[in-house]
Amino acid sequence: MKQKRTGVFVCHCGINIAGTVDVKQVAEKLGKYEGVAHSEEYVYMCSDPGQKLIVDAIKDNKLDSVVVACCSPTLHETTFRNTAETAGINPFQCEIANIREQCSWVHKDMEEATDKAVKITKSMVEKVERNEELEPISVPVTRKALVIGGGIGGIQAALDIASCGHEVILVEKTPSIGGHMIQLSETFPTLDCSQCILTPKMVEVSKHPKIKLMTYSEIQEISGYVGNFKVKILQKPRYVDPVKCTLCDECTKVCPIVVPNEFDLGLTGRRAIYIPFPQSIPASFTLDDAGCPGLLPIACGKCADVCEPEAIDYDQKPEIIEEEVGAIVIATGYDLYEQSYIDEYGHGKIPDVLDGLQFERLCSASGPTQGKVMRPSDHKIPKEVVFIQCVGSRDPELHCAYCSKICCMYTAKHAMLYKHHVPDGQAYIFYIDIRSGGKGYEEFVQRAVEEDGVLYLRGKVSKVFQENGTVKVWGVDTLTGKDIEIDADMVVLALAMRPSQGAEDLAKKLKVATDKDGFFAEAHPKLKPVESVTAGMFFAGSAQAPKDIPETVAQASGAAAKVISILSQERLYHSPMVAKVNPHLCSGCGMCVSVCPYEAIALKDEKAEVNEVLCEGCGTCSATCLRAAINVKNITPLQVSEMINACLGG
Amino acid sequence: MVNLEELKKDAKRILQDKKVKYVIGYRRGVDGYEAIPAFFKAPEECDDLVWDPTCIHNLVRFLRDEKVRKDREKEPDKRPVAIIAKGCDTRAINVLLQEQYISREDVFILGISCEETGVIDGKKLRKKIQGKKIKQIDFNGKDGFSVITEEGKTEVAAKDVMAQRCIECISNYPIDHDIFFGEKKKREPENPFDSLDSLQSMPNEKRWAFWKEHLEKCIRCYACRSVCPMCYCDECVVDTISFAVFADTPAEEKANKIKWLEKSPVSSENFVYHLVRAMHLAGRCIDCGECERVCPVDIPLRHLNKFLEKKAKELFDYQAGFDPEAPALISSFKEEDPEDFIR
Amino acid sequence: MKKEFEPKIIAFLCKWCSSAGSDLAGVSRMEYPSNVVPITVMCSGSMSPLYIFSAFNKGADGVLVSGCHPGDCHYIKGNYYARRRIALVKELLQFIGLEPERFKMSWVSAAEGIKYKEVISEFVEEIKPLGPQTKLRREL
Amino acid sequence: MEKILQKKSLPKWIEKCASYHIYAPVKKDALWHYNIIDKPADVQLDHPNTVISPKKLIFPLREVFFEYQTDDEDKIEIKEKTPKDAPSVVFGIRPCDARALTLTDKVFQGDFADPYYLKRREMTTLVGLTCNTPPGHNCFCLSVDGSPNSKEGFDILMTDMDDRYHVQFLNKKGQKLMEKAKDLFKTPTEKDRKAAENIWKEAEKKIERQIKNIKTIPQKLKGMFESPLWDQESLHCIRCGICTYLCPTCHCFDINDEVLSSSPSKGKRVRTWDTCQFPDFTMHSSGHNPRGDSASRLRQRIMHKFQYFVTKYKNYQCTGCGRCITKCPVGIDIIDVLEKVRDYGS
Repeated sequence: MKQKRTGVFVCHCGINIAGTVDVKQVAEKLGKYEGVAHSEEYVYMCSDPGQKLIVDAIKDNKLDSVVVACCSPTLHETTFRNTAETAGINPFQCEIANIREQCSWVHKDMEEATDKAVKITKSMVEKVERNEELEPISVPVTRKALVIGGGIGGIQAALDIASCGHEVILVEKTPSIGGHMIQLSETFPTLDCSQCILTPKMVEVSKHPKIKLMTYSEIQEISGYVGNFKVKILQKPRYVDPVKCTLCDECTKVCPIVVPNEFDLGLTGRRAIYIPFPQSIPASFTLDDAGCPGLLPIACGKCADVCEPEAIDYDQKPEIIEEEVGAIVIATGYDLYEQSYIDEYGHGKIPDVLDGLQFERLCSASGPTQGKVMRPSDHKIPKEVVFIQCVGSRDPELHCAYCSKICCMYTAKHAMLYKHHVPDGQAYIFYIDIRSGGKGYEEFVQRAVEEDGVLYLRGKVSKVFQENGTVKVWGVDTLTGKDIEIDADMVVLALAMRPSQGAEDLAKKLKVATDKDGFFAEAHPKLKPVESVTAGMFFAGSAQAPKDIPETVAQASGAAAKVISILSQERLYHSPMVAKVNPHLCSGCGMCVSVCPYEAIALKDEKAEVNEVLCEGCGTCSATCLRAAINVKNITPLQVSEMINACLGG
Repeated sequence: MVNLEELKKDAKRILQDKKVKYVIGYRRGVDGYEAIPAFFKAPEECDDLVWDPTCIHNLVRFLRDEKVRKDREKEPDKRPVAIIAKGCDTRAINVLLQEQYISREDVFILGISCEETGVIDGKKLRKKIQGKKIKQIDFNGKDGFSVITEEGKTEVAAKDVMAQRCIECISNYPIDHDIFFGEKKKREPENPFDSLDSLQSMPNEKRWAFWKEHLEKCIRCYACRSVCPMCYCDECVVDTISFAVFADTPAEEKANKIKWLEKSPVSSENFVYHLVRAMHLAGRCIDCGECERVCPVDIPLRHLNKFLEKKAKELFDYQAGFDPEAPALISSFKEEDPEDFIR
Repeated sequence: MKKEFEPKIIAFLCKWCSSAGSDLAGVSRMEYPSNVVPITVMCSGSMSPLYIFSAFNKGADGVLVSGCHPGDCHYIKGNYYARRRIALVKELLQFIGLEPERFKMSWVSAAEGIKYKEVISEFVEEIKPLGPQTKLRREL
Repeated sequence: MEKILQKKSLPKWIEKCASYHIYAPVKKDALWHYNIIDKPADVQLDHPNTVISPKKLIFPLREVFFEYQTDDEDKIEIKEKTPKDAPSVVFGIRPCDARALTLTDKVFQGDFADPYYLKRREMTTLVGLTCNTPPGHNCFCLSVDGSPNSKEGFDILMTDMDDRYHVQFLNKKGQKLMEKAKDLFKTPTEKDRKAAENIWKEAEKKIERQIKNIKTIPQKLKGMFESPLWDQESLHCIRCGICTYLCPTCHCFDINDEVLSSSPSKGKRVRTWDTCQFPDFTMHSSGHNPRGDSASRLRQRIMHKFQYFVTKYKNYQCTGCGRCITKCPVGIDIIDVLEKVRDYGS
């Protein structure tokens, strides 16, 4: 015997449903189904009159539950649950029977489609019959944000969030914020100086009262849920007290150790104790214990001897700092595809074959050559320079399947910058296609060709190798079909962008999904481009996909807005469709505890206990439980067994 | 060779010293040769203790009753229960520990090695001596016994009457114990899944016919369930009513007991019952073979569990009852678990 | 002439991938046989073997369980547990002599409308020649 | 009426009974079951007793009472399912099992006459076989007012005499069966009679087990409801249904509606066997179970057979077939229990 008075409302969706499903028949059949107290059909249930019709029917027929047979629940579940609520019944007493996406749109035969629609709708009547009334679970919000990554994306997001008065923790794994943008010389399409526009923002971050900057730090562990994440951050020892350090630079003079300088991508060297670049934030030296001959003063200790302010402390230890935050922005950026992977271009072993970032450093006023373009091998001014696009990109067989998006533009910029430095030189660009979508981008490329006489060659380079002091480039111009051989002085590779090192590892800690290429996966490609599938975590910049600066900044502000919308609330509401334990049946075996992906279950006096706030309601526990002692509310085994029967036309 | 007198002595001692509540062991049945489960509460009772290859029962099953009894008592006696356990039985104990159904302090294990002979399959023995009335069996001799019937003495080789599961045994001596009896000499099976080969090599329809013929016989006496040390659920899918019913249980919860299958002993329902049971025991069954032994209509139930045991080993390299700390088969996974069956 | 046998099939779809994938198939107006009636569960990890046995017992000619690809589970790892459990169920059903074609598992992501259509169409085609499933079906 | 039937003529006789469904013990693997027979030659009658008693033919494991269906207008249509008018004959029944049916008759004809049981009973002719081939090791029919040659409950009783059968036709129902093949049956000579009587005497000697002074037990039991004996004797009971399901006299049943959903439009009302050994047997909807433990269930089994039934019907509800002893997974032996009851306190 059915206990409830269920109302069934069948939507025509114009002809979207009615075209292949005999909606009248569905409404009729359901009207006769046990437990259904009222059944009718209407052309657009989601329209205002449609919703009003539902409200009235609920009141007139004293309905206590509702099934709307219409489009996918992903579209109008919320709509109709609100409708039900306005009519005074608990929103969780409203279920959607998807007879459009899963029925009318995929079948042609009216009879078959109608029969299936009836089964689907009946199964939802069976489900709703056994739905509990539920209230959303409310959770207090920790009004503090975590931003991971101190590049332009992270910086922008941090500033936007902080400017709304919310506290922000900005975590950067290197000794200074700035990211890749600080390495760039000039930016397309305006050619303004990258550092000149970034450093003010960096300073703003360091000065902002609401931003807690943690450089040389990494995320170690994250637990919790939207509104209430618990984060453990590893503060690596920098052995130099940023407050005491006066940047006098005496230490580097005495440091015996020289290692390649990351900031210049190995074009120059640095000491074990160093400052990444003059405008570093925080403005402090760092002692790289990887390079340092052991932190034993007996072994070396020269830097400490010469340090006037005694800022150096060899005894610093790694520190774990625990923080609680309400939302997280992931802005871990990108790294370049390994040159060494590209066999045909010399495995990155040819000194005068550079990658894009190295070339940026060469052109940069703060670079190793103070902006003079000289080739690394012999400091000769290169007269013939070949730029190669799509190196590693758009190559599903060997390398990355995707397009790295920004290479067309920065290569054009590189060629242009080169011409500005070496007006009498010749720049060649090998390309597959030119993708210059974006404000002022196409004009920029044209300018490179027309004003700076950059020579674009459509085709791929087959081989790059050294021969008597030059770098030989073999390629083919697919437009003329001619083989091309260039004795270049220098070759610049536009290497693919890939997720930054450690992103994969971080994704696991954050329990955020990544796509096939290792970039962070957005919740919806169109409608949720900055959200992750995990509530409360958002993306900014090329951590999610290759982006240029304006896009990154835009997404960062978008992510910030999302974060602010969370932090600006007193409490958050969480789906109450969570697991529920029947203590009488639970034998305390703890299997549910070990399968729960959210550590939402714990054993208390030999019985399982669910933390409703942590539980996402996946039901893995219920399938694992040997004694059926744990079920997810409103999708219980009883409901499923009744739905099975209804679906089989029982 | 297990020294029965030693066993009796130790059993008496632990009872004497009040170290244990009672001893679950074996004594001689009325028929005069088969052992049956027995509970020894007083030291003097231990003179009736027996150990020989007719001690086929998996006594771990009785820890279920002990637990229920204990939960009922207001001030339960916290002392452990001593239990005589063969290799397979100790694996059963490990599974119960793994599932935190009991804790190690609850049991005092008198571990006994099955050594060469394993235990004997009564059906095989009766067949061997053509159903003659057995008066007594002399078990001395590690690879043969002499059976005394009304028509005199017959010598039978141990391997001829050894239970199939002993022939396929991978743990012929206890892996955990408080006191150990006999010798730790491994008896490696030629093929631990021997009895499955013929079935698995059958064509699908033939295998179906095999199972249909057998499962149609099931009368749902639930002896398989009752004898199984792992079947400790308060409430079973096959029960028509809810057992976890208490003063505070709302009427609808009682009414909402799901009827996954009917009580009727008809083919379809019997299949569902035995399928559910097999899945329920996946990664838990330790092949004590009790379900098959007790089945009054000789359904080869062991094959079902044995098959899943084999698959667990093949697909997931999992074996039940060897490590009480390990995660259970179905509450764990490996990223490289096979998925070639998935579209 | 006698009408061709139309199998009754139940598809258990996880909410986040496979059900969304079937929605996409709908949005893209892909046509496939109507024999399959979907039941949306939260996660393939919530699939109790009982649901599968019960579906056959209540008269299903075929049962499909579909979830997110490994690594893409909305609940991080539910589908890994499902994969293990379902593997055993599949083996067991075959062992007792049910036609292996009648029970299937698939990974269908929210982006794989086409795959959903293919899986369903193939499944129906595979089951048709087998005729009605009577081995586990309860007589009523 | 006594007759002699040559063994080789048995199949001929059975052939003549074609208008009946023929049942007889058939060997499957190691066990014997009463099955329907299509080839008369399959009736061998050289069997020890079957694992499940022939009660299953009269009181089947599953009996559909009726089927029902509701239409859209909630009209309910009910189809009665009383057993068909098809006569059947069962060969080879052992005296203990036939006596058992006379006991279950008392129950099913009692306060309420059970149409399903009685119809089957009426349609079935029981052809017995005395136990002169060695009986089971656990047979004790003599102790419970039975005998290996008992005629009780039979329509026909046969005795194996090597190349011939001594056949007694005990009533009309039985004679009807003889009519089918009159000429196969010869009148026994005095020698035959002597031989038969001799066999019967010998058969009684072959019964190995017995319970002395069983008569005292019903009275004794009256005072033993609270006895600790039940605890002792049931400690190792695993609470399966074997003893009662294999018992030819146990007759408890459960009635369920077989439906596909909890709000069904159609279903069947079905009777299945049930047993006092199952936890749900006396479970109350409150959750209280007056027979919650093994002790009370063993007590119920013994009390019912040797106290309540005796009080009500003047018989033990046990015919000494020994199945419960032979098949008990843990060697609980009803004779042993009864002797302990008998000697309790003395």
